[in-house]
Amino acid sequence: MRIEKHSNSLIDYNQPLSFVFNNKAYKGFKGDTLASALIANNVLYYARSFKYGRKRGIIGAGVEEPNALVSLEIGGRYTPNMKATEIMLYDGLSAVSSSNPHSIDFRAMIKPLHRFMPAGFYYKTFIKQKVWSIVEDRLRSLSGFSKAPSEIDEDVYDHIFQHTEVLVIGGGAAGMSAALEVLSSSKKARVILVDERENLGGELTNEFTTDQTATLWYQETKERLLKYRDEAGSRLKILTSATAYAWYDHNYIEVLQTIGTGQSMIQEGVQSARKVLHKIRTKEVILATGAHERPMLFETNDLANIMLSQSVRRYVNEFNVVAGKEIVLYGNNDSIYNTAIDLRKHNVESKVIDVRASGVESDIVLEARNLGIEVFQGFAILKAKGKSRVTGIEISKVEMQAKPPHWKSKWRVTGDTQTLNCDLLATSGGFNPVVHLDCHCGGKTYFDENSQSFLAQKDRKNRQLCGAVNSIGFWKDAIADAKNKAQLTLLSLGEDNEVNPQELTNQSRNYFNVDQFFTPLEILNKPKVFIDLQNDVTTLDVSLSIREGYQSIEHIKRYTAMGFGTDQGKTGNINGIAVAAEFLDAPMSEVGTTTFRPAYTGVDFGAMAGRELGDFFDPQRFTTIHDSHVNSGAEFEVVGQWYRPWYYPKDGEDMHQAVNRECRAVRTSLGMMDASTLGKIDIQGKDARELLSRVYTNAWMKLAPGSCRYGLMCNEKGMIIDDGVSTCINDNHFIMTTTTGGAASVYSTLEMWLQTEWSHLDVHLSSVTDQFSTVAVVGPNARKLMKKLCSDVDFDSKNFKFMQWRPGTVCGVKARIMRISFSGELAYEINIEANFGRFIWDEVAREGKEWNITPYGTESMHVLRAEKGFIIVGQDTDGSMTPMDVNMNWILAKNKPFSYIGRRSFSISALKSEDRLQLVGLLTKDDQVVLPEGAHIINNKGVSVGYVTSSYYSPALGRSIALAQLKGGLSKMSETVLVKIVQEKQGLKEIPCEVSSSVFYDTNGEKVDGNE
Amino acid sequence: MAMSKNSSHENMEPEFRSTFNKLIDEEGFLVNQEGVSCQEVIDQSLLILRTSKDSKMNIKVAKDIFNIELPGPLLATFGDSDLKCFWVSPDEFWISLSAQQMLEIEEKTNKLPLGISITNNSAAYGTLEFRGDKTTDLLSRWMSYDLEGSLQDGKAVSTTFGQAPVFVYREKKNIFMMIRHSFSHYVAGLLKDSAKRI
Amino acid sequence: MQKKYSWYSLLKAGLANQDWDKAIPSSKPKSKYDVIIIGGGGHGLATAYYLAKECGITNVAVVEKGYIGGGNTGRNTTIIRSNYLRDEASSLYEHSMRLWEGLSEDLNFNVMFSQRGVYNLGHTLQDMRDIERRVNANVLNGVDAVVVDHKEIKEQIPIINTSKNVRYPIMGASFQARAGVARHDGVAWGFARAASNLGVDIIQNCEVIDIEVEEGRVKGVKTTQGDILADRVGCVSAGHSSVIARMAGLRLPVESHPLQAFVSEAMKPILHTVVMSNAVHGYVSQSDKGDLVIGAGIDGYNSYAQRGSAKIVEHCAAAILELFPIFSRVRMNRQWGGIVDVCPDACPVISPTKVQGLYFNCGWGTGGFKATPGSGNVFAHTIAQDKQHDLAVPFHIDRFTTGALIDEHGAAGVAH
Amino acid sequence: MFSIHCPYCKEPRDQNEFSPAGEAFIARPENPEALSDEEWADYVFYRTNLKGDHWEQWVHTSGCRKYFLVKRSTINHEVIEVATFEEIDSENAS
Ligand SMILES: Cc1cc2nc3c(=O)[nH]c(=O)nc-3n(C[C@H](O)[C@H](O)[C@H](O)COP(=O)(O)OP(=O)(O)OC[C@H]3O[C@@H](n4cnc5c(N)ncnc54)[C@H](O)[C@@H]3O)c2cc1C
Ligand SMILES: NC(=O)c1ccc[n+]([C@@H]2O[C@H](COP(=O)([O-])OP(=O)(O)OC[C@H]3O[C@@H](n4cnc5c(N)ncnc54)[C@H](O)[C@@H]3O)[C@@H](O)[C@H]2O)c1
Ligand SMILES: Cc1cc2nc3c(=O)[nH]c(=O)nc-3n(C[C@H](O)[C@H](O)[C@H](O)COP(=O)(O)O)c2cc1C
Ligand SMILES: [Zn+2]
Repeated sequence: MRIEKHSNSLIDYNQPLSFVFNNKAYKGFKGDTLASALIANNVLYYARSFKYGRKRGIIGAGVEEPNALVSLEIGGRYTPNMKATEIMLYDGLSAVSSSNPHSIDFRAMIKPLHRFMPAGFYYKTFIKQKVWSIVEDRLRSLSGFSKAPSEIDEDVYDHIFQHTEVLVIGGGAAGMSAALEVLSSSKKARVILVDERENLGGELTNEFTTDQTATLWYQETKERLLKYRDEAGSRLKILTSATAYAWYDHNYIEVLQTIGTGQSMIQEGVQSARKVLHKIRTKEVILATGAHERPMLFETNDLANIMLSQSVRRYVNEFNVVAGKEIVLYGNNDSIYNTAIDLRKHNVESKVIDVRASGVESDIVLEARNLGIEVFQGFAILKAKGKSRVTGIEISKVEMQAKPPHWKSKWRVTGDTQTLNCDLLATSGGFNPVVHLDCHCGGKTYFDENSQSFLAQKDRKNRQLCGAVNSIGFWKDAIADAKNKAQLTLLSLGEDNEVNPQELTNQSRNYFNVDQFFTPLEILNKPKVFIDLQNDVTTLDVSLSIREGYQSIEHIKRYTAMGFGTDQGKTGNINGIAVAAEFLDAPMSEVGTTTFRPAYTGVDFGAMAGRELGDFFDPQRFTTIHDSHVNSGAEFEVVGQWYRPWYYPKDGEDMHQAVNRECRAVRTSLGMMDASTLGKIDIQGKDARELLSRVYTNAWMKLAPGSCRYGLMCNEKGMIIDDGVSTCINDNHFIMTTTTGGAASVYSTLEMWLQTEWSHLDVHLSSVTDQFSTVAVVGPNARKLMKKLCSDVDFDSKNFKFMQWRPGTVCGVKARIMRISFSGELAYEINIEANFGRFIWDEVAREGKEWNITPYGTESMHVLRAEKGFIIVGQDTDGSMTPMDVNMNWILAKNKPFSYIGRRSFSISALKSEDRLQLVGLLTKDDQVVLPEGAHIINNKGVSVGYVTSSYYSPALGRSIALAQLKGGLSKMSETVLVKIVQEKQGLKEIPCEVSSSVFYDTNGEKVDGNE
Repeated sequence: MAMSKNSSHENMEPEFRSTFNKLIDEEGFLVNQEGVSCQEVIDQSLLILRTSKDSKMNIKVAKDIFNIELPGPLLATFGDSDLKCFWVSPDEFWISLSAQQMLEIEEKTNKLPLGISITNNSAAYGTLEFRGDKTTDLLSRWMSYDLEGSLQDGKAVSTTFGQAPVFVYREKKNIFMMIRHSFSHYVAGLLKDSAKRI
Repeated sequence: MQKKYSWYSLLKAGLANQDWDKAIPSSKPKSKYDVIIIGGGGHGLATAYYLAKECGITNVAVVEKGYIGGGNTGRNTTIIRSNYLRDEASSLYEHSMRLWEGLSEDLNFNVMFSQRGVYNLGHTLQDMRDIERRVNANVLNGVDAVVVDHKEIKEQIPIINTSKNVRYPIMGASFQARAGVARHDGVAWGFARAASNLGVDIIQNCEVIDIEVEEGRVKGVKTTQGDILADRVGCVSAGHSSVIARMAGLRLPVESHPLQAFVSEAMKPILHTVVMSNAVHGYVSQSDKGDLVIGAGIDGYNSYAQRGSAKIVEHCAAAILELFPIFSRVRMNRQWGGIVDVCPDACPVISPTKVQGLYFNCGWGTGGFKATPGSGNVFAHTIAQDKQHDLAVPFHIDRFTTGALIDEHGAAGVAH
Repeated sequence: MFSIHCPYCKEPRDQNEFSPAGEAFIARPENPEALSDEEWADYVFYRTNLKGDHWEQWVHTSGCRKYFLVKRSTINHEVIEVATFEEIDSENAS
């Protein structure tokens, strides 16, 4: 319910908001979280637990909340598994529990069976595979929280790179103070201050109720920070609602900022990002992440309205709400008194039960007593009473038998139990500094006896800790600590600022000064003492795990699922460690923590992906002629990142028909192709030839200027990795072409050799792939067209031979014309500066009409080259084929002085084997049957001896052709082999074929000169 | 640029298409809004100058051909008219110049001493100019480079924009970015998309 | 003998609060064993189990530097399939698959092997050619596999995006119905429990710091818990294989790289099968608990840090959203890394070495979980007979010298 | 994402501008034909794969495109030293 309004609260009563939860309408205010608004409306139950289906209420006020999971909104804004405590209320919000506490739950119905379902239950049951395969799906439907989304996200997410000298994580008293100190002591250092909450201040607002100076300090500090933020040339960025969730190597930290939770981000046609992921590189980190409170253990400690003490305090102070009337505070440190005092100041009564021995009359105890708060010292709660919500407690006197430094506490319950009534119980078992981030990237923790918690490693490079994360409880100390750390930070940045460390007061109101973990076996051995509320892990599960031999804390985690949930054990894990220590009879320091990993709190996949989705998932690279292909209705094939025309269907043609038409055009008259995507590397220097002969298998020393040559490139393993034609411009200048997909890797491999091994060679490489557009003019009539387009080149075949190039002017544009052919026909490739690519393409198309020039795509190109038996690296080879395997011994230079890349491997035994897969042609006996690519060739035992790499219908030959890798294939010419079709509806099918040469068309190469 | 007349195309002016040709609006803008604008710079040619180990010769070549001094790491030097020289790597410099200047020096680039080479890459890149105080806000969505802290006036770096390689430099307050032709569509897409949320 | 797991024993335990035997008894090392296995991951534990069960060698110690199953076994995305391309590999993985199918019963421990099928998606024409080739090879090798087109995929997985208008449209897939996932920790525990039941000592928190070699023969190991003697030592230490090899003066053809995975928060069942894609670099399944278990690619640099870089997981999240756009508002709950030992041909080394009595089982890289029982089985026989098990022969380390590589990049392509 | 100081560009850049290029100091044999198959395999396939301070090659792919050397801990990823090939050569010479 709401309590009386007070000035500390962040609630704006002038802005009422309506919302719906579990199908009921409620009212809240701006400044509420969904949790606080529901508490104001006396909502008790939020969810059911994972394993036993127990009804659960809220326990926390922030990201540590394990219970109150809800599904927010519907449709394209539906979001599963949100914590009610992390959702800032907005008008029209609508949410339902992830697992409805009010519906009938199978898990809760089998309550009598729960005792037979200890940790590890499933490992011991359904052991027969057949049974398991039936049972598993049934069991699956019982698990999980929210339903998965079913619609596409309406929102978008941005990524932003940020750079700073100092990143302050946590904007509580410590973080604010640290940021301010850096800014005021340095003239250069940039600062980014992030906090996951909507407002700066962290837990400091809690102090406002009792400490006027806290209020003043906060207001003044905030103003000064805002001034820094807003000034010209600002060095400060403040990101609120922004969680640092992962710390990666070299001080790279990712921060997820929430702009909108579930409300529409589309306003007036403008869509802002729902979340922004800040990718922050910082020189120094100041960690001021505060601490999380941890609950006390007792029987049925999971009933609704059993909360954390600090959360109850925060609800009162920040949100003006409280979840009960008869309140009991229970714990082992001063935090419970603070809560009681704050409640009292807001006219809410409560009682305090402190396990610590009576007779300790510290200031705060006296203050509480003076305010009329009833205090039980040396008492413990054994059990919470109530069916689903707490209605009372059983308490008893307790004594500690041994004190620190002895690590084992040996608590004993003494005296009789008595019962107290209550409708809200708030506990505090001490505080865990939020060291999570510090451990993501190698930071270690150590166990601190004083605070009974794991603290961050003392010294780490370029990182300081301050405030509560540094186990400092009193706010003024946190501020002083932060200033000191800010100065050390500047020192580490190399700024010569003065360092005047301020003394800390070590005030007694220190929540970190706690007694031993309260883990008497009398309580731990009871059923239903919950450690991990979300996964229903109890003390007995931990005990069983240990008895069965799963004793490392990591095994306990995995055997019981402790800390596996959406809260990642922020409140519960420490109790699990304490309980394990008790059962293992080992100190907590030895038990240790499980590994802290990102994400500190959950990160939407959408936010991780940012805008790198759809068209932006991977660059789409287009040639300068692309628009024309689109206009011609081309279908595209993606090769590497490039979009290449695949075929150009006309008037309802399918691919087959289009390809037949395109191929026929090339073979009988004229075709044109956009070959711009091939990689092109400009190679200059007196050793350019030397480089080529080192990386290609064939000879290059004698290639004359004006000529081109095909080359095959291998890796050191002797396997083919690329091929292409290189052109000799002059003795010191070559242009290499590579395959489209191989361009980048060939370029970097060449650079690698040149820089790491052959730095004495005088060679320079530059990528000129984008510099040139290439239009291939292909077909018997190619020369005729070229003559029409270009008058300053002699195209006579005696003067401009196959595998030569000429400079010329095509349609007024300077060009390099290469006479090379991948189809066996007469062909010219016109290379022009890319800015004229489209122009030349259009001109070629226009002037070629006379010969019915036909644009063709990669599919036809593949057919044409297959007819000629030319390989496609990556299709006919797969990284395990040598030049010998593809019957290209002719391309291996015998007498090169330098042992070219890959050559040595040719002589190792397996590469010389006769039985290797070798590239051959296959001709089906039925010449109209086209073999499926990927089908295997079998021997008479039905065993695979090879497979089909390329297969097409050849319009020129009027039959099908195929290339295949066949074991020992080169010595099997004319033999008959069987290709097996395995996936045929009407049963298996075998296709007889004849092994042939891989050259099917124009075997003597007569076509290459075309028509005169 | 590379044009000469050809008999059968006597009256035809070859059509030059800039890199961002189809992506910019009529005024040449890719982005034009409050706080940030982005415009294509046309008529910029690009030569890649690769140098030898003999630094004296390198200095001389730069002086003789371009009348410019070679810059140190990550810097640019500025020569006559609009000619600029960028450091790209210890043995690589990019020279940005106008088409007119290009014609003027063409002769000289044909006879280079051994160990030095020049490659024309004018058509491979397009240049965008960014103005306005929200420029870094826009660019930092796709660039991990510390534009604010490290890209001072006269500095030039090759880096990435999304997954595209780009070359950026700052001249006074404005940032210039050179983008490979084949990535222009991609880069323009990212810029236009992000600009919606600036 | 340990008490058998059954409904009866469970009932009894529940009623009588009677206790279970230790599934993983803690042991201190003896001074000498017949065989020492270095590495208490799934493969090491399986090796010990089969040594005891099938080779009659029970005087065996498994020495683990941390907790068993804490290496890659405990941090993998648990995809199990046998649809590998090359005959040598597919025989080995299929051998493993057969063992999986009876494993829970064999071990008397439910490892939750769940044959929910695996789709390997194809997005380019070349992907589809490779899929055809692989599926055909599988069928000829007696491994179940089919090629499915995008329509069938959509029918089976209605939430997948088969639109043509995406960067990498789904063109088809290979599907193996017997493939699936298993509970990774359970596999380590099940083997450990069964092995120790047969007399194997499982020694945790015991790091091997040196290997004793005398005149080319292995003598034993030095550990953080003292020296242990044995004439035969099997190294099954995955990401740390090179480190162990170095102790014996050897080098291996492997590199250690980070490989990452992450899980979402638990949701109601939505994805009933396993989907992998090389082209977009991601693979996903939904665990019985309800979280999406997602695997990413490797980082290109060497590392022993058990963590990788953000770019890899972010790209992977994007890849998953390309396939399943509806997961955009689902949140990543936890992300972690393992150290995988990658071989140049994407196939493992199961082999004797130049040091007599020293055997290596390594190089499983990004995909060895599926091989756990098979690998342990053939390695046990290899150690016991000092002669490679037939199925292990092609995986001799000498293949890097002879050139008889078994290139599985196509099938192993993306990490899994 | 690492931050790597490029010894040529002389400033730290984010990892996404670089590509790792394998273990350092694996020289290509002068005369491969003279090697035994074992020696050749050692060069092509075998690696030290050091756990500890590891010398490796990186290339500033989208920066200056230079290959250089990095000594980096493979245990905690800390970069201990970067150097150009010339620097290392001259160090070895002296
Ligand atoms: C993120 C990720 C996802 C994966 N996904 C899949 C998948 O979907 N499918 C699949 O089939 N495979 C997958 N793998 C690969 C698979 O996990 C491994 O191949 C497999 O688990 C290896 O098992 P192992 O027993 O050999 O190694 P591990 O489980 O790593 O065991 C090796 C053990 O050796 C110990 N050790 C190391 N050094 C020493 C020493 N000096 N002394 C003593 N002990 C030592 C280690 O502590 C470790 O426990 C994945 C891997 C990762 C990291
Ligand atoms: N948490 C407690 O209950 C607790 C315990 C001891 C002391 N105190 C009080 O804490 C104050 C000490 O100041 P302090 O600044 O050290 O702690 P603080 O708790 O006031 O502030 C820490 C801030 O960091 C934020 N934060 C934590 N992890 C984050 C992340 N990963 N990303 C972004 N933000 C994150 C928190 O939401 C919080 O706002 C004093 O007021 C003292 O009285 C509180
Ligand atoms: C298949 C699989 C599923 C997992 N599911 C979860 C999960 O639901 N919640 C969780 O916190 N961690 C989950 N983990 C991750 C583990 O918590 C842990 O991060 C991982 O085993 C690596 O260990 P480490 O982080 O301790 O180094 C899962 C791990 C695997 C391999
Ligand atoms: Zn550089």
